[in-house]
Amino acid sequence: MDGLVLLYLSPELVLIAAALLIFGLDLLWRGRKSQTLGFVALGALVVALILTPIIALRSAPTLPFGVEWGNQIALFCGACGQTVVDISYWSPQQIADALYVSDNLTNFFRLIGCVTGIVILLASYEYMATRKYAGEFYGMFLLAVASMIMLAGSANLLMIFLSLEFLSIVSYIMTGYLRENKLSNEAAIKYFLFGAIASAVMLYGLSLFYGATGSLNLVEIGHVVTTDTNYEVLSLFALALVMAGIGFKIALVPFHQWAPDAYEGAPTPVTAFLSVGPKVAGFAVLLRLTLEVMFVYRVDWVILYSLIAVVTMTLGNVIALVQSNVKRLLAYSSIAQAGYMMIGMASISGSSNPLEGVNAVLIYIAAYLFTNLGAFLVVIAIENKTGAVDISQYGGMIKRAPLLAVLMVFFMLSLAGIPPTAGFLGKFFVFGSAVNAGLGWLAVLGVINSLISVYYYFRVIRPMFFDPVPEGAPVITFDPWLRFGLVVSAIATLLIMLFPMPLFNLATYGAQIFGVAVR
Amino acid sequence: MVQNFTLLIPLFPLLAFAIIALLTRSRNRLSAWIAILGVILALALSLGVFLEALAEGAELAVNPFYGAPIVWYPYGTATVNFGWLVDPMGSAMLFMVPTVCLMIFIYSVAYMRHSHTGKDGHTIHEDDPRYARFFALISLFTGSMLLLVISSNLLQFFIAWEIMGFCSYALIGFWSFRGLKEHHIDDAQVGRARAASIKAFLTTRVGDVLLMTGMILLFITVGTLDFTQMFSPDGLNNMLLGEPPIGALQWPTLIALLIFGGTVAKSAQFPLHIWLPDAMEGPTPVSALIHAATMVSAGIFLVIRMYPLFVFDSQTGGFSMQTVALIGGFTAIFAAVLGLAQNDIKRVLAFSTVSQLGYMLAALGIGAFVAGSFHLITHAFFKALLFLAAGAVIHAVGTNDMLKMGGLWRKMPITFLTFLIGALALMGIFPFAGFWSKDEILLEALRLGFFSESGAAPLVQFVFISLATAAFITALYTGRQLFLTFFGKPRDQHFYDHAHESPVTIWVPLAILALFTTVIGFWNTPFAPAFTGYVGEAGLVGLPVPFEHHAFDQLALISIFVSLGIAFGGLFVAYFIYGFRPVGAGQPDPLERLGIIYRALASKFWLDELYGYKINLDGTARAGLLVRFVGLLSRFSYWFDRTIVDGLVNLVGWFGRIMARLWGWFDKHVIDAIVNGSGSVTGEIAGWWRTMQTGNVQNYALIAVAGAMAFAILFLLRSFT
Amino acid sequence: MINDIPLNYFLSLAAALFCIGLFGSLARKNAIAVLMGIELMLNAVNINLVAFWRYGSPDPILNQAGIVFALFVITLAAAEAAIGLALVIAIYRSRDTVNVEEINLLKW
Amino acid sequence: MLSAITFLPLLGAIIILFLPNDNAIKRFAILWSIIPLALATVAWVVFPTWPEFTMMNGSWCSPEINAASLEYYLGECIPWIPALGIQYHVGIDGISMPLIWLTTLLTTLSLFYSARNISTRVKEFFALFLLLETGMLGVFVSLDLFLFYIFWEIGLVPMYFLIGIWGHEQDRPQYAAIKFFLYTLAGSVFMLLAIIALYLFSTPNTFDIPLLTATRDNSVWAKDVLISTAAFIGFFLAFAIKMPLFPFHTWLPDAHTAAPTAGSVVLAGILLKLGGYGFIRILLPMFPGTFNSFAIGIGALAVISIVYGSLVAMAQTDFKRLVAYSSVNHMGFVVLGFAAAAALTNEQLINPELGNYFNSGATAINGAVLAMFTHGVITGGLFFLVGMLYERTHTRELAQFGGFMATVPIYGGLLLLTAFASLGLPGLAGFVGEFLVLRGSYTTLTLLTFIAVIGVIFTAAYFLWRVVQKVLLGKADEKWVNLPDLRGYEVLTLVPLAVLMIVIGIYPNWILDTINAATEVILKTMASV
Repeated sequence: MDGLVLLYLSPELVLIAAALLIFGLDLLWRGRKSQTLGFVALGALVVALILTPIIALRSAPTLPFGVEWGNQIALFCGACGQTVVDISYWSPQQIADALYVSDNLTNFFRLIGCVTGIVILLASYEYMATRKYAGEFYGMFLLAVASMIMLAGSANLLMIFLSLEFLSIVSYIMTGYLRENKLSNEAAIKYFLFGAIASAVMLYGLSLFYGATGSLNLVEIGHVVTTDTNYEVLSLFALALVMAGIGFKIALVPFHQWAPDAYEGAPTPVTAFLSVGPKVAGFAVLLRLTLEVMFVYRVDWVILYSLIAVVTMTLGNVIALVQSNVKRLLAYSSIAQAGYMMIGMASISGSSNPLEGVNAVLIYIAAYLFTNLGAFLVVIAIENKTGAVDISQYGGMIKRAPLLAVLMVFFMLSLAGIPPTAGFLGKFFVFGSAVNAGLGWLAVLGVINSLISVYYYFRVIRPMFFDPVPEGAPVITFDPWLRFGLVVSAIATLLIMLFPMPLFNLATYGAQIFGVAVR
Repeated sequence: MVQNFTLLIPLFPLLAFAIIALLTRSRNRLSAWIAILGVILALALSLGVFLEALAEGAELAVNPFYGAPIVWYPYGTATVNFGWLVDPMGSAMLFMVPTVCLMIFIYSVAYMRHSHTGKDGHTIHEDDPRYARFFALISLFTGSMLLLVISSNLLQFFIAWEIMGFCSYALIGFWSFRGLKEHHIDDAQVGRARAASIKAFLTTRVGDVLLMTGMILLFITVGTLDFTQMFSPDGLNNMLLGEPPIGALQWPTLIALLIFGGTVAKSAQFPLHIWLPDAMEGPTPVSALIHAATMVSAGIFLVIRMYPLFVFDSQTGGFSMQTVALIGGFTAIFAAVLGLAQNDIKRVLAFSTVSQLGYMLAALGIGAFVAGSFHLITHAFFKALLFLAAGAVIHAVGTNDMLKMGGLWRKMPITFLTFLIGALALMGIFPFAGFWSKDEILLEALRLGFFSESGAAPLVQFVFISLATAAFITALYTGRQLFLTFFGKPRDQHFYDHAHESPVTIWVPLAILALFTTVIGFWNTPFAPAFTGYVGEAGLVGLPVPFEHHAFDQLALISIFVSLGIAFGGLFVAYFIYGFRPVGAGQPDPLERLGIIYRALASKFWLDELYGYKINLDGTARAGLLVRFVGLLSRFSYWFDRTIVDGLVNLVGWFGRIMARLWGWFDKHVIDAIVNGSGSVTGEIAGWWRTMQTGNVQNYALIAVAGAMAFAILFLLRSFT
Repeated sequence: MINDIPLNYFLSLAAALFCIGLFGSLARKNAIAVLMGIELMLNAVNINLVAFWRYGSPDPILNQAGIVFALFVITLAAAEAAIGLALVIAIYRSRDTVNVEEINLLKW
Repeated sequence: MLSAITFLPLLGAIIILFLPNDNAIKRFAILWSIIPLALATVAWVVFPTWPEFTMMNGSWCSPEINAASLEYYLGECIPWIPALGIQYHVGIDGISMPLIWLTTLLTTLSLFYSARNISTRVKEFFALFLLLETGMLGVFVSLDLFLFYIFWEIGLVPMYFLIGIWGHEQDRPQYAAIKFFLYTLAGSVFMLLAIIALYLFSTPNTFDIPLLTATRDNSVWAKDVLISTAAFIGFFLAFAIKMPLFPFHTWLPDAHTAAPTAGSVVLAGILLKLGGYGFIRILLPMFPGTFNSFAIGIGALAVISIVYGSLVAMAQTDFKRLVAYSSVNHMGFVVLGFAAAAALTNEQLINPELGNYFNSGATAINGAVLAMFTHGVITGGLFFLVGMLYERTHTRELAQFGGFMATVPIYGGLLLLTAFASLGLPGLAGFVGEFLVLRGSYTTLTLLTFIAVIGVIFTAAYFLWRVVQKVLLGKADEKWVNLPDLRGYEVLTLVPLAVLMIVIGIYPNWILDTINAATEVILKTMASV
């Protein structure tokens, strides 16, 4: 084993190690000083965040940050094949049975994961301060972030399955974190049952894939299906089953139904994580699968993706119209958002440069991340003080907490895709790539959907500004960490719009790893 | 030299308007004097220009005072310029307009003071509460009339024209609103004034729109609106270049008719004459100024200005001049007949105005340019005189109704005398102004219609007959007016007692106007046609052909006697009906014996009920059929907007919610059915999952698995095909 | 001996097992039974993987991916069962039921 | 300069957030809003010397863009998202200049008026208003479609809140606000798609308006009928809704009626103009061919707007609603003017023999742009007047009023002036634009213009019948016996508008001169060689 492996895996390793440390310390301190453990978790995330660019730079030390990140592969787990080779994905014939890669795409998702983790952690301090087992929560949370990153870096069916299960199991636990809360329990068990069935179905698909191609490595499978048409039927069948597992993570229709229930029942910081983490990681896997394995079947999956995109965004938006619980509303909203991302996925196919679609999806993911987290942070801040999660309880928020109200408007605008917000930029890229790919109709449906969505996003805003302050409603205060998180999300949401070049470059580098194999 | 300052003429009254409106509106007397000063300055400058023009003589017609220095707007690579243009007829107008205006201004100073009986029985004299406002508006009016007269550009002309329309609106509606403390007007009057003002504006607006259309088409076909350029040799010929717009109708005809549409409305010609009688709701000086002397004659002036176009049209075979003659001739007799049955002293004059304007148009239409123009000038003087005298009577008596007057000559001899002069002029009796001008017109009609070298023209014959008949009726109703008002016994003692001679500021203008009425006719007698030489000798701008003029001959002599005979005949009939046996108090008008004809006349042939709206004495108004139709259309449009257009939008707006419900329904019925169906297939009993949305996680999972299977099948189908 | 049994037999067995498991997990009311159904599905996958490894791999000794995968699946099934049971206990404590149909506070 | 004008209000809005009390906020907002007004005035005054400011020397954009935007003045250009060829590119010409000036003027007046009338949630109101100003100004200055779109949308949100929060309770302000928002957004999202399509199918790929116009005849998007038609429709929908053109107008009465006075003023005065500005800045120069083929249809919609708008206005009993519908009527003329210019064929544009057509097109565009400007002035004034009346009487039912000419003469005089300006009395501002549009459109859309002229009569009818007669004339009612006349600040608010109405009506050259310079350029770019 090469020593470099440790470096290439360092963000994940740091997170996992910190999680273990937290578990240990929590045991030692018997549940006290949970705040300190929270800071440990924060520290770990920050370290991981700092390590990511170092890894990227390590691969191309002569070039400054963000220009050319090189393409490094780290092979891991000797039992499954050869030891580490430093090799580019661009020469498929040399591929070994790689399990895990640390390439630009992984790095992109490392950044995404760490930022998600940090923001949610900032928001959960106050939430967790009054609740039991906070220490464990922080540990679990770090594991969730780590698993999310690992899912993004998996280059092997086995690794995909393992990371996915890792992420799932941690998510189940976090969802059911409020042990005495009926809703939390119910959410967790529903999430679990649904997830278990979905992953079993997916696993069946994976086994068929293995049977068809004799390999677990994505690139190798891609190589096989590209060169050999015999496996087309089996591969496509397997693919459909695999979609169930990934769709479950992303909450695509028709695999979405767990999401509203789980979002509503879970502790709100966890909901925030669920709405971003698994979804984002799911897209990472989907990207790898789409581009490396089944690009040759693009005629098929473009139909499928378009269909899913339309149904997902329409259903999410339409059902969100009648929701009154903010968390549930945001759940449906995030389903719809996944639908927009699927437009980007679908448009990977047709254009002369499929990487534009990848770009669009990655940018959308980043935009969505900050926006959605920001919205959830507002919900958390309000829930912390008042326990209110219903739209009708948000009356007069502009008086009670002007910052929250104003930022909520901003985040809602971003979710609806109205400039000058990151959400607009994301939609701009996604629709642009769709038009470019000759899927203009999809873009038209997308904008119609974003119109519908404005209605319910503004339903959240309306009582905040137009309704009077309810009798005896307290002024809402929140701790500086949460405020910091909010401000960070808001500024990021704004800056992504105003200065999109860094993000655009990041996404481009992330997309560069794919060499498209055409039959 | 003075000609270079022509553009300043309208400026003085406009300045007066601005000063009164902005600064001195609370100082009645001061405002009045500022207004009068404005007119005097304008008059002085106008007279300067007039005299300079006279010095130029007939040559002025082809080489007028002209300058267009003001760039009003640019369009593309060209510009539209404003400036001044004074030709002989314009200079005559410059003499007539400010003179008449000045008289009316002076008259108004006293007229706008009202007397009423206070609570303690004393007679109280006080200024009208809107005294300053009145002077501001008539200043604005005078200014725009002068601007119109000197306009070098049709667009400029049109702007002035429309501002006058606004003044007319505002002055007809002068008493259309009433504050809580204003007691000199009653509610009925308010209602009448309100309806009349709107009626006037909208009716003339119809004509304005036609005029504007014509103007724009002219602009497009000729390429300019500047009179001198338009009537330059190339200008009008440009019109023939384009494709004829509608069938056989050629451009010049269409444009001339559209422009004439403006005249029809402004000069109250049939069928758009309906507004003028109701316009008498304004104060009497306004009636004199706007609805008799000047503004309505602006319509005639428009035809005079555009005369080259009309001539050009008839030269190229169009029928616009015939139309002008036809409408003028018909209106002359039509309005005269209506004037017979009016009891309101001002309305009689209003109809006579309409009739006289018809005279002018008929003259212009048959090609008697000079005669028509001259009648325009003389008519302004004697009609202003008549109105002002009638106003003095109304002011003194306190009513408009002639049936309540009678025998007033004893009480107000000066007024009577001046009115008599005006009435004789109107009837066309020697030697007053109307005689000369009217005689000229009849002579021309006679000559062109019956003794023309190019054969008889039926239209001109019709015009002659109609005008001659109208002259007869004019004498008849004017005589009726004279006898009812000033002779016989007082029919209402209360009003009679109230009557008194007018104050000096009222009768002096009357006297001056009477003087003009007496002498102005000698400007153009058949023996010494100075006016004809000045205006007609050199033709017009762009029409440098002298208007045909005959020396005094036998026909002219015959014509003099014929017209005198007609006038005296009418007067005699009037005397026979009204003077010989005066109408007593409470007696009906002898004409009422005509029955249905009288009623038709009194209600103006029910035209108001057809396409205008009828204003009742009590201040209510009844919309005519056309107006009602528009109202209905409007309400229908609004209903359409609310229910259909907005309804569709709301449908889209609710689309989301409807969709949401649909999804719910879909879930409940369709998916449930599918689920149940699949349940029975697997041999299990239905009812495990009531609906997808009950929160049952197995339900969710089933959907998910079914979805995955559906995808798989989709793929498989794809692969097998 | 085992070579005499065609691959299809294994695959059919796995498919049948998978369907039974799927049916169980979708149809049973008791949460524990649902868990068992899921275990069945995972085991079906294991059969698949091992069979494919045995029949499909060019060199089963060198390339052990399938069998390793199966090992991981077994481990994971255990973890999943643990977490599932824990959740079932939790829900039983708070709601006194493990009937999946009755766990429906969260809906619409 | 342009950036300063555009972003100063935003800076002001941010500063307002930190100001302590209401009075300070009001005073600051008014004074601050004068700065852009002053800058805009300076920009206009130096108009004759503009060519010297064609493009700032420090332009960092590509030479093609610099070459394409020679006709735009006070330009600033900085690469923004180079990967997509998006520039921060601003610049103005004679068409945007008056509109910018009007925006700053109306904002200042609105703020000035609102300072006395808004007493609740002062901070939010003034901050939102300044934010709105930035959005509106941004649309007028931006020369990059991406930038254009962003500013276009920025204006929506403040307006939404202005209507929703400070709207009149009985008018369902929240419904009106969301209707306004959704409606406008519905149009603009399609514009977004059109913008994307233009970018993708242009060579070089760019969002730059001048560059797109310059390379139009060589680009795929213009050659391909399908793309250009689809993109045209996308843009057209956005602009038509904003204008608003029949049948997309129904958001307007609700929004106008519900909005607070200052909101209505800006809504009618500026926001509607954004649509018209889009026509002239994007549709005409970039899609002359497509527009040409749609010209008759769009002209027909415009004429329907004119006639139908006036008819519907006639049926109103609510003063403010009436004024709102009058906007539909008047904006119809604007669209008619643009449609008439678009109806010119390529030959008519380039053939010097047919110079008359060129000038007619110029007249139509000049008229339409001037009509936008004057409509802003006049309708702004009308909404102020309605608001002032409402402040006093707390009703807008026309049937309740009467005789105000006698009881409140100053108000009466100003209302009379504004109403007559609005119905197009020559000598006042409204006439000039209307006349020029009709003059221009008779050349190409003769029959439609004939019908439009009927609308002129109806316009006069409803203003006289409904506004002047019901409000000013008639007998004063006892219940308004203590109605106070306009106070000093109210008169001060209206005087600039009244002066503009008269000055433009009497002597429009000063503004048309500016507009005409730009119009010629646009007509020339419309012609493809």
